[in-house]
Amino acid sequence: MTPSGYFLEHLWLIPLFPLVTAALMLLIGRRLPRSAVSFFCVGSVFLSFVHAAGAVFQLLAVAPENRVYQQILFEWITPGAMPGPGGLVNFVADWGYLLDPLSCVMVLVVTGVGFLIHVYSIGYMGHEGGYYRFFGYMNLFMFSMLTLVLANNLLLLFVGWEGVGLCSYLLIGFYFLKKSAADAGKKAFIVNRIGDTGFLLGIFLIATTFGTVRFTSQMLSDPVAYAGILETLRAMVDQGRLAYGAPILTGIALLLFVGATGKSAQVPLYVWLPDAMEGPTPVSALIHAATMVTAGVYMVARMSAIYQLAPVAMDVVAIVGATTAIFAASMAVAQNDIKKVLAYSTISQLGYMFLALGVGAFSAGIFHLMTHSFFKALLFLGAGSVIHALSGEQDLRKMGGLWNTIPATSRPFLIATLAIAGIPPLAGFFSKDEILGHVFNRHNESLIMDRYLFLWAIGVVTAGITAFYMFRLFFQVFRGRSRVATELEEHIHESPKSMTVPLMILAFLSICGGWFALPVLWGENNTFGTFLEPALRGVKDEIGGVEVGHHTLFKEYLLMMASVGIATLGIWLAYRLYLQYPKLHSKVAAAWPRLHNLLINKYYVDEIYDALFVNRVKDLSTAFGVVDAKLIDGVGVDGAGWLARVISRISMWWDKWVIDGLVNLAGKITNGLSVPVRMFQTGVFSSYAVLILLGLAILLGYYGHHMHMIVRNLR
Amino acid sequence: MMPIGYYLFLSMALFLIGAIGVITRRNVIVVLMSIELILNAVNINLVAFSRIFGDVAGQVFALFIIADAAAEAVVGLGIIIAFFRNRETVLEDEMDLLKW
Amino acid sequence: MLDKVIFFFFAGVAILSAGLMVTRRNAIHSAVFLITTLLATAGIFLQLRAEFIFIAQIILYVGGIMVLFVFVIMLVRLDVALHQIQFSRQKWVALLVTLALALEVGVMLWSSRKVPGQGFLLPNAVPAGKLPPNTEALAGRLFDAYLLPFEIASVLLLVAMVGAVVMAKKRT
Amino acid sequence: MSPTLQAVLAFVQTWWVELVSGVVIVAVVPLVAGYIVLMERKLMADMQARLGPMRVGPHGLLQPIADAVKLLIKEDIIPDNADKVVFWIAPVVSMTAALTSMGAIAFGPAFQVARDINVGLLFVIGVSSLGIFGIVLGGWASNSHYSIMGALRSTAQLVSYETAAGLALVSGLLLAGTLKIRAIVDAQQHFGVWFVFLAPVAFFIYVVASIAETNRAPFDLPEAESELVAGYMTEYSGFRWALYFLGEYANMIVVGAVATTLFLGGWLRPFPNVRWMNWLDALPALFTAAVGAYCVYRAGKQPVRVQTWFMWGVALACFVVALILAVPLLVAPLKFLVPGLHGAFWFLLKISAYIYLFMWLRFTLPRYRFDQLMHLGWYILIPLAIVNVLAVGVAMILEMEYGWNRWLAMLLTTVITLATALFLLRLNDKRAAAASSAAPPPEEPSTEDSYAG
Amino acid sequence: MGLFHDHLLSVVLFTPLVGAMLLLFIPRDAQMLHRVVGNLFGVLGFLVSVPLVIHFPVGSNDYAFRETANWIPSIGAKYALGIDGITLLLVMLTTLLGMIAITSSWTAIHTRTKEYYILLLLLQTGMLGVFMSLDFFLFYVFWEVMLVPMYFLIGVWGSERRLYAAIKFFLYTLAGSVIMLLGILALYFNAAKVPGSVPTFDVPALLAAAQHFPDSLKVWLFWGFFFAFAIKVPMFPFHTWLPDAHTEAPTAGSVILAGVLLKMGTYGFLRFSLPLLPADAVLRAKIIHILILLSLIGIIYGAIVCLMQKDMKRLIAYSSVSHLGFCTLGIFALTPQGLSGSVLQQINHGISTGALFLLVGMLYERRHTRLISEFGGLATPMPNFAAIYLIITLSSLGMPILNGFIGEFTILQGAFVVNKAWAAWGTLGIVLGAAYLLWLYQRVMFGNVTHDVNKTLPDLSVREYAVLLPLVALAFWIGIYPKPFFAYIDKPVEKIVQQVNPKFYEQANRALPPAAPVVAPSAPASLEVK
Repeated sequence: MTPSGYFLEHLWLIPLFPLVTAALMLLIGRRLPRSAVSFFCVGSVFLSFVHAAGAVFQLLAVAPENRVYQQILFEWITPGAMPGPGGLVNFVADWGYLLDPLSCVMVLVVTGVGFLIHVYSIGYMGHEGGYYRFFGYMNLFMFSMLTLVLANNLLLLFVGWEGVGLCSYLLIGFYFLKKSAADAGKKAFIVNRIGDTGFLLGIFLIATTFGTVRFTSQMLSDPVAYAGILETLRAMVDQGRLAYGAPILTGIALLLFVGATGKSAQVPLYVWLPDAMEGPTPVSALIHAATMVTAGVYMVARMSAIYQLAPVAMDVVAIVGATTAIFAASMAVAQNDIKKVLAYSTISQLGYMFLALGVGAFSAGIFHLMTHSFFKALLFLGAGSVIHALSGEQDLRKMGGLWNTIPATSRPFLIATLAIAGIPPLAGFFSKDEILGHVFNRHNESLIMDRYLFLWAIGVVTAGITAFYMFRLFFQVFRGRSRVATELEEHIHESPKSMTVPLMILAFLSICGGWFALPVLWGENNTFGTFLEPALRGVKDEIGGVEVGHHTLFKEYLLMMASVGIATLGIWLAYRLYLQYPKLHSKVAAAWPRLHNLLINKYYVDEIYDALFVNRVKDLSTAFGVVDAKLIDGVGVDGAGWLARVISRISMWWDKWVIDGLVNLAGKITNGLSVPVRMFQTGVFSSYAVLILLGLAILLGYYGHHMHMIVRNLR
Repeated sequence: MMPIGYYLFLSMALFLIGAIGVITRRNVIVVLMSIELILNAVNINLVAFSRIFGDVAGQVFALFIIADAAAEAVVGLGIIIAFFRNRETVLEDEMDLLKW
Repeated sequence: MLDKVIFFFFAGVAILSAGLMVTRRNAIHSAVFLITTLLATAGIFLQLRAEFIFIAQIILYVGGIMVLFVFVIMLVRLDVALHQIQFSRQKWVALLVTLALALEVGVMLWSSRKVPGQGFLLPNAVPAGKLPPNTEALAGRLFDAYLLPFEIASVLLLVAMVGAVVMAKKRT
Repeated sequence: MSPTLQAVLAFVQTWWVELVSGVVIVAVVPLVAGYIVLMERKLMADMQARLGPMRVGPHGLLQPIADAVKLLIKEDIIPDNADKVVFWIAPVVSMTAALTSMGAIAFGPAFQVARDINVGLLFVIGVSSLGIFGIVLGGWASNSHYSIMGALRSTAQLVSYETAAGLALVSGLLLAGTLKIRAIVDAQQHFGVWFVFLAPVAFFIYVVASIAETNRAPFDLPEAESELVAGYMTEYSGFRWALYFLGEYANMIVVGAVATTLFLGGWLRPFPNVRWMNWLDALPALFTAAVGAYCVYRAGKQPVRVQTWFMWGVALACFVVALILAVPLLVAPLKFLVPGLHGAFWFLLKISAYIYLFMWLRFTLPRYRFDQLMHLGWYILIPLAIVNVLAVGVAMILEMEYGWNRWLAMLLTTVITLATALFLLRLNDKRAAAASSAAPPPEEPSTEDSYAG
Repeated sequence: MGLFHDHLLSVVLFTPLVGAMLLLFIPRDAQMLHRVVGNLFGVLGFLVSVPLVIHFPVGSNDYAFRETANWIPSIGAKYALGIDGITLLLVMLTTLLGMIAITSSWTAIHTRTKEYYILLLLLQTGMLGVFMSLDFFLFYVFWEVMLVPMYFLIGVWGSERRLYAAIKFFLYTLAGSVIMLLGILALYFNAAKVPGSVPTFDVPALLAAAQHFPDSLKVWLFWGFFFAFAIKVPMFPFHTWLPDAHTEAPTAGSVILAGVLLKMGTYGFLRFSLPLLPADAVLRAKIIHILILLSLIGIIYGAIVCLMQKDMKRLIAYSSVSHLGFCTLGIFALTPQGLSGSVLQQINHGISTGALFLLVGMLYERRHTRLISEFGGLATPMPNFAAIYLIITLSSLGMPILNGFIGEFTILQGAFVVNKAWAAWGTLGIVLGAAYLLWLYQRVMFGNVTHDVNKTLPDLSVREYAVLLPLVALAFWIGIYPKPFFAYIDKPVEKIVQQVNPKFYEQANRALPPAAPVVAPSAPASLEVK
């Protein structure tokens, strides 16, 4: 039985709703009242959500094996023939949508969280200028993101990929009057572009290797005509043309991962995300926490079949993920901007996800993606609410003691903080624990120390740091003595309902979101993993498959205790440093001034990048400009001119003395000869007439004897 | 019907008289008139032959010649007026701008 | 008979006044005699049954071109010219050349007459009474076979007109 | 009989009508011209509410003869510095040209000298235009500034307006499709309408141009007495002057005849094809008879007996003419004379009307300035005439190729041309306004300028 | 109708010329009339070209709408016109941009309007002639015809350094075209040497004849043509005329220059240079490598130089160097995708860069300066302008669902197939493209309004909308549904590749297992249920 139904057949409506309203906003939005803007934009996202949910339910109605729905709207890019795996193929990238378990998760997260954030934005942006523009961009983002997650081929995914990048650019630069905002937008776009080149090259490599960019040909009327990557890969593996660890697959996987590092802010391309906090807070929540930044994770998961065949790439993913996780977490410790802390936390959590992907625990990665989107969105929205309450103040050092002042914000915020710290039974605990468990399970127990153990250790340490800085944040904002500037103190107010209700819903999700995938040892089936399994299954189970299930109950508990313990340790440390002895943390900082400086300055990465790349490119630009002006124009063009002038001077000399001399000589000779001839040239025309007549007379005299012949021929 | 020789002789006479006028007279206007005379002599020939051959083509060309003569006279006289205005003379041996 | 009388009359007038035209000192007189010559030639055209050319000669040559000549002669006051030498220095050379030319042409004409069977009279000319109406015939030919030359001639006239205007215009 | 005599006789037998007509033209036209002058003076007097010449003959009817006698016996003055030959020849040229051109005019179907000349109308125009030489040569030969000025003006004027007149005629000729005088009139009979109604603009242009061509007021610049004494005729007196004078009036007759032939239906009576208007055939006889009767009526009122007799004589002559016109109508065997006689009557009547128009205009309109005259000719009449020719051509194509109604087509022509005329006039006004705003108009326009153009 | 149909190309070709002729007769001071007539014929020029699209036989292998008439029979020069899918697109681009360029000049030009419109129309005829002619002689004539009006447009209506720019432009291009003339003559005489051949300038015939030339000759011919086209494109070391010419030209001139004139070079490469590549594989590979190297240098170099520009037009001009580098990269990849992408990218570049120049021109009209530092924060007074500018910027930097992406993607894919490194270097251009264009956008549009003058700048007028919106619409069309455009290009490109790089198809065909589906290793049934 194949999936069908209204919602599936109208899958294309899901991205279309926001697109229509986005176009509406950007064309005539300025003339619409705010209420209409809110109605249209939030309504369209809601419609998308309803359609998405409907589609998911209709997909769930069929057997797990058949849970794929794919529709091709039209052929999009048809540039002609290219060599494919089996000869010449006509390369076609279509505009089509694919709904399988993986995209189900994504589409629900995107539309659901997106809807909540939209609702939140009504309140948050209520007093900002450019309301229509904000919602227009947001809806455009929704369209792009939905295109990304629903795309049935890599190229369309790339459309969404670039689209979300664009919207990110626009939304980061929403306060375009601020230079820092505009700069941050530009930085985000360009850094993303760097990743995109890798992605694009990966697409090329996929296209040339498989002759197609379509993910799968499942559920298409003619799977032969519409080849899919998955099927082709499987066929090629079957034929022995590609093997486990084939260099080309590694290449593809690495190139795609470059794209993922850009979009998902991994080392070394994470630098744009902290800056991106210049955008309005809902944007940070939606784009830079819940959805867009997870696109890289989604994409890697989507291409899991290839990654599973590329162990080197997997390792790279895992290592990069782990590095990012601890690196970003360490930077979060020293930040004083509430949003920056959250931004680094996001990077760190994304690192977690990649760690999961890198060890082959794709479903765990996606699971963490989902839970993270709940609690991180909640954190951002809560932070937004705090900022809103403090009339725009973002510095942690100027907050404190808000626990009871804004209860509707602070309670959910605590839940989210607990969730991200990994305290059971909140969502973060389950997802993080699953990841750590998978990492640990890859550990070859015959070795004392192998890379997986090391990665696991990093993960655990990161979990501790995470708990520490999150509670540092929490304590500094909500507990302790108020450090709020006095003139702001009296203006502190709870946010409107439109902002707090989404917080509560998200808090609920942060609590319960993890229960989809209760650990096996609790006697539960991993529902989430099972659901995703068909979509993430590799082409061959036996090769590169993830060895799951070697854990014992004991080990499982041990691991859990370890992670919970270290989280508790982090919380305790934060409590000590920031709540119990508020002066202590500065002493600690003073004790290690270098480390502190390093952390405060984010390891000087931006500066290093500036010095290494940005300024070099600028120098190069200046140099090339000089090359153009001096070398090509100066030496080449002007040189040619100069050469021409020199030659002309030489030839002038030659002309003057040699050629002209000869000419003059000839002229003088002619002049001399002309003296007798000149006699006839009187300048008086009658003398010429005489000559003409004379000539006539001579001619007639000469030919006269023919005259009778001429006359005879008169008839 | 007159034999054509008469016309040819007449034409020749007018032509030669015109030619004499062109080459001997000093007054440019008279020279121009002499040229007109020459053209006229040609016309006589054309019309006479046209009559002999019973073909109006000759007359067509005579007509063209008349038009041409008109054009020539107009331009010539224009030049003379311009010249007279500048030089106060119409004597052709004072018009030696051709010799440079 | 009548033809002959008419021809000789007009031919005589033409040659005589042509000679006078060339020799008169006064340009106006020359013009008058040229007019006479042209009118006489027009008579010859009429005698040749070329009525249209006849009237064209009168209207264009006499009524148009010659008026122009007279006009110009009057404009350029030639009182001074009257007292100058009217013939150029080369007149004897010129006469000699012309006479030589006349002699040659005469000899040729005369000699060609002596070719047996090739008199001056071409016997197959259409008698005067049976000629088609001259104007119509001419027009038919002009606007049919010679349309392009006709148009070119009109352009020529236009150019001449513009040229004359430009040249004779006072520079302001 | 000698062959020469025989030939002469044969010649006379063949060509007697032409000879007679020629003789009549040469003999009668001067007389007629004299009487035209008389008529002019009388009309002028009438319009100025006075009597005019009354002394010589009854109502001054013999005045022309007296004038002629006076001129003939007057002293013939030739200025000292004049070019005698040219001075002598110029008036003759003027007169000759006018009279010769009359040779091709058909005064009625019967009376014509150059009967089947192929280029009829062109001949008339061409030869009459030779009269200009008389003027210009006379002006030059007089060796007087006034004369030469007048001659130059006259030349410029004639050359300019000949173009307009010629183009106007072309419009009519397009309709007629022939140059032959008779054929033109026949064409109008065939059409059943005078061409003046089909091409009114052309007729108007021709009227204006012909006035200018005959050097008559309001275009009598060459002989404007206030400016140039008498123009080219300043130095002339006596008989030579008379010749000029005759030439001028003969020219009037010629242009009148041309206009009549081409535009006013020639010798056709009004409505020539309309049968119920046939009573008009009787009109000539009745008209002359009426004139005779009037003379009889006036005879009794003459103060002097001689004049009474004279009046009676005139009346008698009128009656004779009336009889001559009437008899062929009534007597069947003489019927063949009708077209000729009646045609001549109508033709002369129309010419008279035309000349009357000239006079009327002369008495009514003030004289033009020379640059205005040139302006009118070159900037308005010639463009208008060109447009008219084109429009008539288009109209004829519309009629012949597309079967349009002739009247409609011609109406279109007229409208187009009139629109053009309006446009030209507006343009003219604009230019004049621009000129006047740019620089104040010169008090006395230098005449030299106008010649050069 | 018959006449119109049979001579469709001539009609399209000479409609602007008729307009120019008509303008000749309009008095000098009737400026409004010049504008009206100029615009009328600009629009008419586009309208008469629309039937080309309607009647074009898509998928035909030969030239369509052919017209042939003897011109100079003694040397075999003919008046031969014809277009294929590639030229159809270029012709349509020309007529469209011609119309837009003329319309955009309504308020921009106040001096010598008559000559201005005459030259623009003449230029359009020249450009169309270059694209349409199927006769080398005619081609060369139009090639030169094109040069002169542009020279005057820059030299008369340009900005401060116009004379320098005009002369530079003229000399550069003339130098190239003279070498090309030598090439044409060499081609002509060498083809005429073949016994039994009739001397002809016919393009297909000569190029077919050239296939039998010895390689040494072909190399010479290739380089001969190369210079003309490389200068026109312009490829890397010959590009310095472009910034000057673009910067100094009036807006319409820049639009035409960027939109169409540069395409002459790429078109020339496609049509004339490729068939002249030598047959010997090693030699050919050498040449191709040089050209690809130059293209890549052009891409990166142009993009990097953009970063330091202070003048908006200059920046866009250098971006043209970069974009045209993509076009040449696609061409010399010698794969169907590379060529298709290159053609499409030419169209795209015409649209986006043309629109960019229009936008800058509109700013210039308002402020009479092009310095980036003179602007800033324009998004506040001119929101609509900023929005369209953004769309065009995005189209230029290759944002998907806008046109630039399709072209760049296809080109890079075509290059990738041949050599992965080429595409890798090419993608660097995309990154830099985003950098300089967004930086420009930021400096011009974002931030506070830094100059008080800019606070009151009027937003787009209706006419300016009318000028820009067709281009925006086209950008979206090509970005979202480029299939019709590919359909026009497919066949001609296939023809070219088969002629130039037959190995591409041979190889592929050999690799194809006989009578087997391209990809069907396992049964479909097993694919569905797993």
